[in-house]
Amino acid sequence: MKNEQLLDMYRQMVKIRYFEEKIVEDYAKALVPGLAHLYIGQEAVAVGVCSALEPSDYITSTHRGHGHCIAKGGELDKMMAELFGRKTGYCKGKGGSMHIAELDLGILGANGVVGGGVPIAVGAALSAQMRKSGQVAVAFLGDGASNQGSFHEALNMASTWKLPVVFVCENNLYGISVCQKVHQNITDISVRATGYNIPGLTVEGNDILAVYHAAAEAIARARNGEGPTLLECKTYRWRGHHEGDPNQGCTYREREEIEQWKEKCPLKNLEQKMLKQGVKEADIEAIQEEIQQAVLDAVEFAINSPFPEIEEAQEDIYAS
Amino acid sequence: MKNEQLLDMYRQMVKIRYFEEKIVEDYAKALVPGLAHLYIGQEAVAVGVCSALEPSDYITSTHRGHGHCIAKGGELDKMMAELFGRKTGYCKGKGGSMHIAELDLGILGANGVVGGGVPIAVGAALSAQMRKSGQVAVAFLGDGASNQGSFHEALNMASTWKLPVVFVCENNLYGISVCQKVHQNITDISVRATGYNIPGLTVEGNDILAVYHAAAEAIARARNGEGPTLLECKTYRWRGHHEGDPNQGCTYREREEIEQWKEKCPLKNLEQKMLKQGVKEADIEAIQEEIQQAVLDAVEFAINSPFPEIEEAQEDIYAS
Amino acid sequence: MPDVAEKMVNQDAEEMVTMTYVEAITDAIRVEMQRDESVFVMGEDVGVYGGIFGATRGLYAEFGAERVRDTAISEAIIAGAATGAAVTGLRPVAEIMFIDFTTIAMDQIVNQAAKMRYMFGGKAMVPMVIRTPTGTGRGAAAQHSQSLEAWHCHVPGLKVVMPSTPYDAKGLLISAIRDNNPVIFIEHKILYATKGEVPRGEYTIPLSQAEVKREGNDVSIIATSLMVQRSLAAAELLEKEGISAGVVDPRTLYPLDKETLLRSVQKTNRAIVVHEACKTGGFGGEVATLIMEEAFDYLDAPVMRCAGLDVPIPFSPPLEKAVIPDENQIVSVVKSLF
Amino acid sequence: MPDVAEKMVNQDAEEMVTMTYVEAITDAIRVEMQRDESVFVMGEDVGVYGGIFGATRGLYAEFGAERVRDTAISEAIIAGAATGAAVTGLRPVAEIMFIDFTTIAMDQIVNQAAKMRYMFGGKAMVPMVIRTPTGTGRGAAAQHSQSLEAWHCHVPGLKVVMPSTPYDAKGLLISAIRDNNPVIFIEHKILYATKGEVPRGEYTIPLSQAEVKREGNDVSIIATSLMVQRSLAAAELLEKEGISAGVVDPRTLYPLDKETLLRSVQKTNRAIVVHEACKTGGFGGEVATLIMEEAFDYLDAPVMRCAGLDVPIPFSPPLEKAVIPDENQIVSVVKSLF
Ligand SMILES: Cc1ncc(C[n+]2csc(CCOP(=O)(O)OP(=O)(O)O)c2C)c(N)n1
Ligand SMILES: Cc1ncc(C[n+]2csc(CCOP(=O)(O)OP(=O)(O)O)c2C)c(N)n1
Ligand SMILES: [Mg+2]
Ligand SMILES: [Mg+2]
Repeated sequence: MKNEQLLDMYRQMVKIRYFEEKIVEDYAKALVPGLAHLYIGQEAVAVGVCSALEPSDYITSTHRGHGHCIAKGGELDKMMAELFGRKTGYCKGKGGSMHIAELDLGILGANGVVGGGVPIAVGAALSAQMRKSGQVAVAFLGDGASNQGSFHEALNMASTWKLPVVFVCENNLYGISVCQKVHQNITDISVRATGYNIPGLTVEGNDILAVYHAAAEAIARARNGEGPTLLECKTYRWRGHHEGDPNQGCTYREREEIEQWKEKCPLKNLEQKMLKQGVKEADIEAIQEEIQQAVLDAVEFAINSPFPEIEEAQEDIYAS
Repeated sequence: MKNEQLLDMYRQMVKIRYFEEKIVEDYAKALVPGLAHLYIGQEAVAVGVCSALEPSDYITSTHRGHGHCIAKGGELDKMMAELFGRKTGYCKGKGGSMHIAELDLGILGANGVVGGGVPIAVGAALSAQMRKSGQVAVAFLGDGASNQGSFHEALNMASTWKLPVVFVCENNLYGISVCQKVHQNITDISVRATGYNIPGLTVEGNDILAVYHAAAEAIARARNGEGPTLLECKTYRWRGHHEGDPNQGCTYREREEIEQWKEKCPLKNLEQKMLKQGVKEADIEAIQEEIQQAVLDAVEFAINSPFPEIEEAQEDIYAS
Repeated sequence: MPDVAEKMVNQDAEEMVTMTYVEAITDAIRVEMQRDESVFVMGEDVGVYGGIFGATRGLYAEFGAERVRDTAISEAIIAGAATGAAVTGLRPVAEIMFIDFTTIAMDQIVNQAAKMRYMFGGKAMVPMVIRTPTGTGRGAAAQHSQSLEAWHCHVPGLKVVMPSTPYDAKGLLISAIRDNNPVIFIEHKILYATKGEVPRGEYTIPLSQAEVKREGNDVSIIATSLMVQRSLAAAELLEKEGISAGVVDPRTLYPLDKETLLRSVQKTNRAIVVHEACKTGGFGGEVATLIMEEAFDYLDAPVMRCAGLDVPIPFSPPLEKAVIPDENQIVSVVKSLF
Repeated sequence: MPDVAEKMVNQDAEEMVTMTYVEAITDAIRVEMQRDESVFVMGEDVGVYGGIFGATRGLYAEFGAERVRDTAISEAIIAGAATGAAVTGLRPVAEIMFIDFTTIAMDQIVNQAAKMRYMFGGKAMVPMVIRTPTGTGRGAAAQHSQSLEAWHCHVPGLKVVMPSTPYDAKGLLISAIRDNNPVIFIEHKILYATKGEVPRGEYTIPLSQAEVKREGNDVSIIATSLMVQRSLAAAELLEKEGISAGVVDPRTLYPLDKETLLRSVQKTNRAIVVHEACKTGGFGGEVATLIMEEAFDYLDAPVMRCAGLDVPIPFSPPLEKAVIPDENQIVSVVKSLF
């Protein structure tokens, strides 16, 4: 892959990382109301997958959706404003962290319901197929979500109708406090593809190139009319389940485990690859500085934006 | 297997067959209100499985439940009375064909919801495990039901907790009018076991001995604490989806297909095996005559039973 | 019958034909599928079989498997895929075979489809219809006979329609399909076979517009679905006893046309609400309270409910019949107001 | 606080301790698990984590993984397995993490658990509790903040409980666990942290028994859950303006203790109903209609509702706050009756 492309992917990962790190701070300062489920540690999945998508393709996201939205083109200003509950946010402050959406970017919504977005991605893929638009849909979901009935029904429909959809399961080993072996009796979630006669594969989710290549192949298959794929990416969340989960979730997992996974940092992983390939350190640092500033600007934008007017609570319920 | 045992199984199959054939008549005479989904053609599954169960074991059944209930020990009189909506029926006439239940026989209910009984069987298995009672639960379900989210969630929980439950999927190739390849992109539903890391196997569902042996093994495993099994039995329903489905369902399937499956009649199959093994034809005929009479008696019983009193509509809602 | 000409949008529609309620439904879908290629049908057995109650009969032959899609038995994905298709430009008309099974799809209907537009700050449109049969009368027992419209009427973002005649069924369904919001379209199993005059071709009946099915001076009977027919029969009986009963059919239960209801009550000063669903927690409490809140001073008697008993639906025919209102019960509740 | 001694079933219980609403809930479960080994807990993150709101904190340590079971994220099987376990002799106390996700489990709750006894002709007992948090106040937006109790109150076979104080929470939850029917036990997120005096050890508060939380002569405020607290605050404000407002908490919404409500209204001749759920289709319509049906002649004014707006719950704090009733809104609805 060309340096340019790698740097682009890197930029996206840094955007997510810095954005989320800022949320850690701002959440602690009570600037971000509600729930914030951070994506730190999983950046390679969102960026690897979304880098293989066209702008017109669709994604459905999860409660842990900031990364997906940024990777699909979401602007930091509007994201931040939404998290702050401001009128200038992607959803005018009505949705918040768990409902960020931008149809023009193909983002069909983060989702507060675990497993809730998966059927919607299938519907979007059906729509693409029927409209012959050539679009592909990606459903992001967690290991926990892979136990929901909706996941099963979605894979069954997608397979039966050969829909252009890729199910990207981010196996970060926990659903809140419940570790994988307590919630399911399998190690590789990709084995579930067998039940629908579709390709299933597992990749190292912290290696963005592994994710990218696997996703690109699955997306190409989908676009070619060859149907869905279940792509599992093994990864880990560094923070607690949400900000407010005590000690980054150390009530139910070992600090050592977290440290081990931090060694596999997806950003460092790509940095090393880029340096090996001859990317200049200065270019990497320039991106870091650029994004650092962009995040500060986003906070500035959010903080200076007004809250919605009370009357707006009663708008936007029905389309005319 | 001993002749005696074979004849017992045969008796159960004949009970189901004759019972259902009588319903065909009585439904046409408008004696049976509501819906009647007949089991004719699938008898080897219910009887094969239930013959391997203890009386204290549990089953959950489906909308097509007469066969399961009879095989688990249901009495023809009370079954018939229930179908006729009479007070003497298993549910005092309040349940009808789709809700026959008898807790003392371990029958946790036929079920009007496709996939609805499967979680209940898992709960009964959990209860057996926690109470250390040694009981096993069997969930009967159709090929159509294997696409419900509840099926997925049930298998996942059963596998994770190693529950003593056997999922018996009667693949009769159709869910109402929708043939298997239109509703799922697999041929053997037993492949779905892979997704939960449990044994899955497919047997010839019209061969009662094949069903019995596979079921017995799965039940033994369950009883030994080795967890659940998904057992698929390939079979076919001879009648329409329900009485009232025109031409035995020939709007969506070929008459030829039906005839081919009739060749594989599960009763004939066992008759031949018994004759080969030296069972006397007279013993077989005696059973047929006995059951013929029993069915007539059941109708007599039902017809002479009163309908429930209007006031009973408001009873039995809450336990005190 | 209302003034038909007023609602015509198409010349064809001026010709009236007799059809059943279920045929009217099929006809509405056909008209819309012909007119708009983004409209498609999905559900269990909606294809070759034409739907378990025949509501999609003939559509598969006319439009093919691509636009008349048999699904697996998976109600959650039916609703969820419809939502995803709707928000990306199509107009799904999904069937859930019995309203009892919308229980399986409630997350997708309530948490996703109904709220998407709002949660997204007004950006999404979710033009989808979920058609589903309701009610008793077929001996189908507790899991196939419920009336659950009250739930759907408690979900901002949804629209809830319950037609009582073939004419209304067609005109309302066309409107529902053209509406840019998720609509739960609730059809009554017993009404399917009822006949009436229906315009050929396209015509629409606006959603959220109630209709006075019968004028009356002494009491307003506000009734839905099958109960409209029973209330009309009750009104005939009352007439003989010297009570002039009006019958008002909200047709769209949510959002509700309060004005038409209130106008009627302001004229008659007495009202009852009739529905098949269990009385407690049903639509009747909503309507009765609305009338009290907004027309208390007009009321000469409490607004009473005549509704299904608070029981699961029993199988046995005499019980099944006994648990929902008939003409005589309606008559006697009306008389209790005088 | 009612006469505690009257309700004691255990000597321990005479000693009062201060605890929060969530601690009272945990305590109720603990007491029952100690007393009856057929009681067990299941749900998402109920084990080591102690529940997302801490309602099962400490139970895993005390009773182990066998009786405090972390499940997968699969609400349908949580409810379904609870049903199967209950009908075969256990007493599951299942947690659904937010009431919004009961939407996923409605088939099992409504079509199976609630109807089983009836469909089986009175043979089954389904002693299970589904505990679930309700309401707004945490900025959790449209899919984590709903109030859906009205749905459950429309399902014969279910019981629906909504405690408003730590004392009630513990006594009602013990009753719910001992009840032989499926009970939906709805806890308010904002109440979790509120404190009150609670007896140590066992005691029960009968289901289907309302309580007058404050006596009043001029108006009855019938309120549920968090709104009880707000109504009490409103009553204080009204007092200053010379209006004596009684506050009645049904505690069990279904089956409802009509008598206590009616007795209050017969004394005050005026009533309002206050709840957090959307007004349309909510529990308020049911209560208001009941009062009208059974006490019309006592009413000097219509029974009015003060309820959540008919909107999905918005995220932004000022909007979230604006869409549900506060003291001042309650005061102004009360005043509108005079
Ligand atoms: C239907 C539903 N059940 C429960 C929850 C509460 N909840 C939010 S996130 C979560 C864990 C999800 O785990 P996973 O799918 O692995 O995603 P991760 O948080 O690990 O990214 C749970 C249980 C929910 N939001 N929706
Ligand atoms: C949840 C639900 N959806 C739809 C139906 C309507 N229905 C009744 S039986 C049936 C087909 C079931 O197919 P399968 O599971 O293969 O069982 P079979 O009828 O072949 O025995 C359908 C769709 C139902 N009863 N429940
Ligand atoms: Mg996870
Ligand atoms: Mg089948």
